[in-house]
Amino acid sequence: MMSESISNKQMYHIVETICDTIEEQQQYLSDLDGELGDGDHGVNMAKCFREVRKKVEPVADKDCGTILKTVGMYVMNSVGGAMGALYGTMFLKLAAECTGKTEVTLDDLARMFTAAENGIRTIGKAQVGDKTLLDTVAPAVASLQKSAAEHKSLTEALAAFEMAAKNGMESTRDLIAKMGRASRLGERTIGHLDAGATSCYFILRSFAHGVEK
Amino acid sequence: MMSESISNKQMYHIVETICDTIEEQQQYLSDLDGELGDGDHGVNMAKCFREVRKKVEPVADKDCGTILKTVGMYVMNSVGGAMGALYGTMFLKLAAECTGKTEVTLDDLARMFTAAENGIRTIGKAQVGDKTLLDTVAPAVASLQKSAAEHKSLTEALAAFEMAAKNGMESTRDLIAKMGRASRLGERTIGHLDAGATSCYFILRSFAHGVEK
Amino acid sequence: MKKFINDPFNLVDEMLDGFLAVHKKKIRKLEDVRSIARTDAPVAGKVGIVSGGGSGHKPAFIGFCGEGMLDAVAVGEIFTSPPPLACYEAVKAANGGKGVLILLGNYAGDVMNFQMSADLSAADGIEVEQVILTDDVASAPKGQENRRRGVSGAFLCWKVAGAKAAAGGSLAECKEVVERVNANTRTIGVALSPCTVPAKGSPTFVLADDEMEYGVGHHGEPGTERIKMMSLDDTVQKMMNEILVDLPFTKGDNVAVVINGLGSTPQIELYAAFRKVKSILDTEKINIENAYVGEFFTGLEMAGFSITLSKLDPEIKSLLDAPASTPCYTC
Amino acid sequence: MKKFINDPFNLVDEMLDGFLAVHKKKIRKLEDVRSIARTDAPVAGKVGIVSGGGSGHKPAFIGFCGEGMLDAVAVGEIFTSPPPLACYEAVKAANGGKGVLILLGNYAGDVMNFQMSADLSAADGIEVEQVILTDDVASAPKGQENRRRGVSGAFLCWKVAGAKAAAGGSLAECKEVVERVNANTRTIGVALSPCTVPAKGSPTFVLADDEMEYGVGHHGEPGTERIKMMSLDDTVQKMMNEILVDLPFTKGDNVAVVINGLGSTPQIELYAAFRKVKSILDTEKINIENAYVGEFFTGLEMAGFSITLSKLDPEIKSLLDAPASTPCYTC
Ligand SMILES: Nc1ncnc2c1ncn2[C@@H]1O[C@H](COP(=O)(O)OP(=O)(O)O)[C@@H](O)[C@H]1O
Ligand SMILES: Nc1ncnc2c1ncn2[C@@H]1O[C@H](COP(=O)(O)OP(=O)(O)O)[C@@H](O)[C@H]1O
Ligand SMILES: [Mg+2]
Ligand SMILES: [Mg+2]
Ligand SMILES: [Mg+2]
Ligand SMILES: [Mg+2]
Repeated sequence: MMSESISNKQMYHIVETICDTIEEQQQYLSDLDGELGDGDHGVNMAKCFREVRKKVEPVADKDCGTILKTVGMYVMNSVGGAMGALYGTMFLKLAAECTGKTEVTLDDLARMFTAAENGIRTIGKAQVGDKTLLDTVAPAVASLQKSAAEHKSLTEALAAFEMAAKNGMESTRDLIAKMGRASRLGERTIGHLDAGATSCYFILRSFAHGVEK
Repeated sequence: MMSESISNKQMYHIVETICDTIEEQQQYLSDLDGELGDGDHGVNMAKCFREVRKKVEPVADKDCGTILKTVGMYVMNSVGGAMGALYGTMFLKLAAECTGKTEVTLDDLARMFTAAENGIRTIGKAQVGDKTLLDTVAPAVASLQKSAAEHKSLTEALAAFEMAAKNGMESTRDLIAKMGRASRLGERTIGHLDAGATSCYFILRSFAHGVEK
Repeated sequence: MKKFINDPFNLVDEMLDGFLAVHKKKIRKLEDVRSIARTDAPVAGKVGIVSGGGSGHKPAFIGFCGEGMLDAVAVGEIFTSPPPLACYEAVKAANGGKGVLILLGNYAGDVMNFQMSADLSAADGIEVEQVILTDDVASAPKGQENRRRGVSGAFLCWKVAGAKAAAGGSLAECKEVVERVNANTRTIGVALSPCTVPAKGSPTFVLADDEMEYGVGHHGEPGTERIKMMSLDDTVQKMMNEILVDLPFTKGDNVAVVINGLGSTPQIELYAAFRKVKSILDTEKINIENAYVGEFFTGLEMAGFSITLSKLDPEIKSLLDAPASTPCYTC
Repeated sequence: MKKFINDPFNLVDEMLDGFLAVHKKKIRKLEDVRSIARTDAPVAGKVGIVSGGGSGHKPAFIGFCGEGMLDAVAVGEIFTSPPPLACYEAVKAANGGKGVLILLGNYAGDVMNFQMSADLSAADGIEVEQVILTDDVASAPKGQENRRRGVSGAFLCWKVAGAKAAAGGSLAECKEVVERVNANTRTIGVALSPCTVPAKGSPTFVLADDEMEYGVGHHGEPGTERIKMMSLDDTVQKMMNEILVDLPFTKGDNVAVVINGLGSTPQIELYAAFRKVKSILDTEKINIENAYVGEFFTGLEMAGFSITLSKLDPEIKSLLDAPASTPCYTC
């Protein structure tokens, strides 16, 4: 049975799971981006998280804040592109809300992801429904907030979080892109998943899967 | 039966025959040049003689010298490349030896082509055996000189001229190119006809064929 | 993919090493980040002009860093905007105490990363302004100009901004004149073949032998139409029809023209295109004051070109003609 | 063949129309022939420097006509040398009374046509000298240097000749210094894909996806070897090995380096190539004094590049650094 908090060891596993998942899904992400964008999303993400793996190893034993800040600093300062800014912001905001903590509770997690969502909204200026990674983030964070308010178990909360993220990702299929490269294609974007929403689902899912390890 | 001289009218037919033949053989000449050179010989020649046809029409009734000089001036001054210099020289030298003449005898023709050959040698600096158009010109001119010395009929002389040119052209198949682009290929040039020697054969043959018209 | 490369992920760094070695008299690298600045930056008492963006557009952006144009440039991965830190350090390097103007193309990544760098710089007490360039008529309809991509018209904006700053213009004045250029500049591009991002390895799009991508972007973004091959003159005519009505440009206007090769189109074709542009403008009684033909803003080895028209006023004209000395443009 | 053209036979004229319109402050067309000259030619009391050749190599040759480089240029059809009359008029236009130096590549057509123009000019009483440029190591073995093709090393020769003439050098002095540059310059090229002469419509050669043409000429002439694709660094190493031993270049030498794009190779790859050239020369303790990276002498849209190394002495170095102002090169 899962404990009611995420240890720093588990947080490190979460990051490893993100890296593994992105590596596995590289081609799929590029193919999705190829349909609506410039087809580099998988390559960009894989290159980024290959480096993240190296950067985070030396701080594997540190607190959750340090682990996530290490990810965020690298993504923010070295990757570039919309992804560098958005995911960099996401990880830095997550980190800032758990500075010094070796255990993160569901309440902590809800606060962390609320901050992350706000950061993404501020920098990306997207709305829910614009067919971006925000369509994955927003319902997942709402689910986390609800679980926390209802004092659900961490296991239940993470399962709901993963499911909400997945539904959010799936919702992008029927949307018209309003942001980024894909927005130039207008109606032609209907029927395709958004690449960023999909990579974001893989990242959020890794929080659920990484804890299980 | 052919008369013992070439009239200016026949000289005009000769030029027309050259233009027709080059047009017909364009692809063949480019293919030959493609094997050893840059593959543009047919295009270059066809473009040149399409223009020659237009330039020479207004002087169709003039003397042989004027007709050939019109060809030579255009080829020399407008075409460029090795061909412009070599064929320009050839026609200008032919012209210079029949200035003002409305009839050209075998003796005249031998003198004209001797001058043309010398001009080509001076400007091109090639030797017989270097796998150039000189390998067509030199034996053809030698045959003409011999026919003139032996007081052969114009018909016989032109038939021998054509045959010598043809053999000259064929001789290039077994030679190693020493001049122009093809010379960089060394031994690899054996087994291929030289493009310039071939176009030159078509030009010289047109003197025989054009007279028959 | 046939390219002269080693590890594709090292290409930008290797390029930059070579670039810095060749142009060391004019530019230097900033420490710790992938950004460059003119050797004498910051120039005290002058507004700093900063730009940057993804790599693969050479000579843009770094080729135009130097006297009379850009003070500092942030360098991204191929077709990927540079991270905030690189942009922030570029702003700091350009800051001569009179403020810094950032010029950027209208791409999500550039907008986000430069915004973050502007926030960081402002927190440092540096006065920062941004102008987002939007000259590509193919990327959004008229009336939605602020959604358009920034493409080769950027060359004119960099030149004018750099000259205005060199002439002692204030930050507000520099910003105003660039906004004026951007508002009066229109570009459209066309491609015959795609480019391949080395790290990706496959072309950005695929065209049949008789097709052109009309309205293509500098990264190989899909255009507005996929049309049959046409003669150069017909192609230019179609492009000009679209540009001329968009601003619109009208009789008596004075303009600058940029014919920009997108990568592998021979100069011979670019100059032939200019000839047709000129004949159209002559007919319309629009007067070409400045003309630029060559590569200014490429998309790797894409075959294609763009036409930029920019309506001039006397100030802009004189700023275009002011001296500049950069690795890839000197006048 | 996908190209932005109208009738291929008009392409050179259309290009020239555009070129003259863009660069009218620096160059003008000569009457009746397809040749150009700097606007103020002939410059009285200065040796005239003339070059020319086939089109399709832009910016060569016309891009380098102007102050401090070429006084006049004869323009041929694509990859075809200009006729004698065009060369002759170029010589006349360049003749400021102190003689004219013709620089030409070692191609049969150029040699014949310029020789005829030299004969015509001499008959007019103009003092004319010629230097035939032969820097391509791939085109004939060592010991037969005078059979080699002239390729991108020409850029250095034009620059030095123009500067020497501008500095008041006599015809003999200009000739001598160019001969010195030519004797000390070595180039080799490599291609990944061919070019297509518009009037012909098919590529000059065909390569498999994993092949390079090593030692290729500027017109797509076959190289010395068809080799498998290699990394950029290995390619440069192979090229440098061949160039370095040919002169030879040795420890302590001062050199100029030209990395010349053959048409569609992105600048990013050219600068990355320079990086490797520099690291090899650093190891050999050969000192790079001057470096030029870009397109100087292309072969239409061929993908490829050439490396030129030229051993410098103080005079040549200072002539390279002397000012020049031409449509495509200013320093
Ligand atoms: N303003 C934005 N807010 C949130 N996400 C965005 C925004 N703009 C773009 N995105 C996301 O970026 C993804 C594309 O990322 P990527 O392919 O790595 O970058 P690029 O478009 O520069 O090639 C899109 O699928 C979308 O989810
Ligand atoms: N020095 C020379 N003397 C005589 N003929 C020559 C010489 N150099 C080249 N040629 C001829 O030129 C021909 C090639 O002509 P062409 O293809 O039109 O020109 P280019 O080689 O410039 O493409 C060769 O086949 C050869 O016969
Ligand atoms: Mg993308
Ligand atoms: Mg040929
Ligand atoms: Mg991208
Ligand atoms: Mg040729």
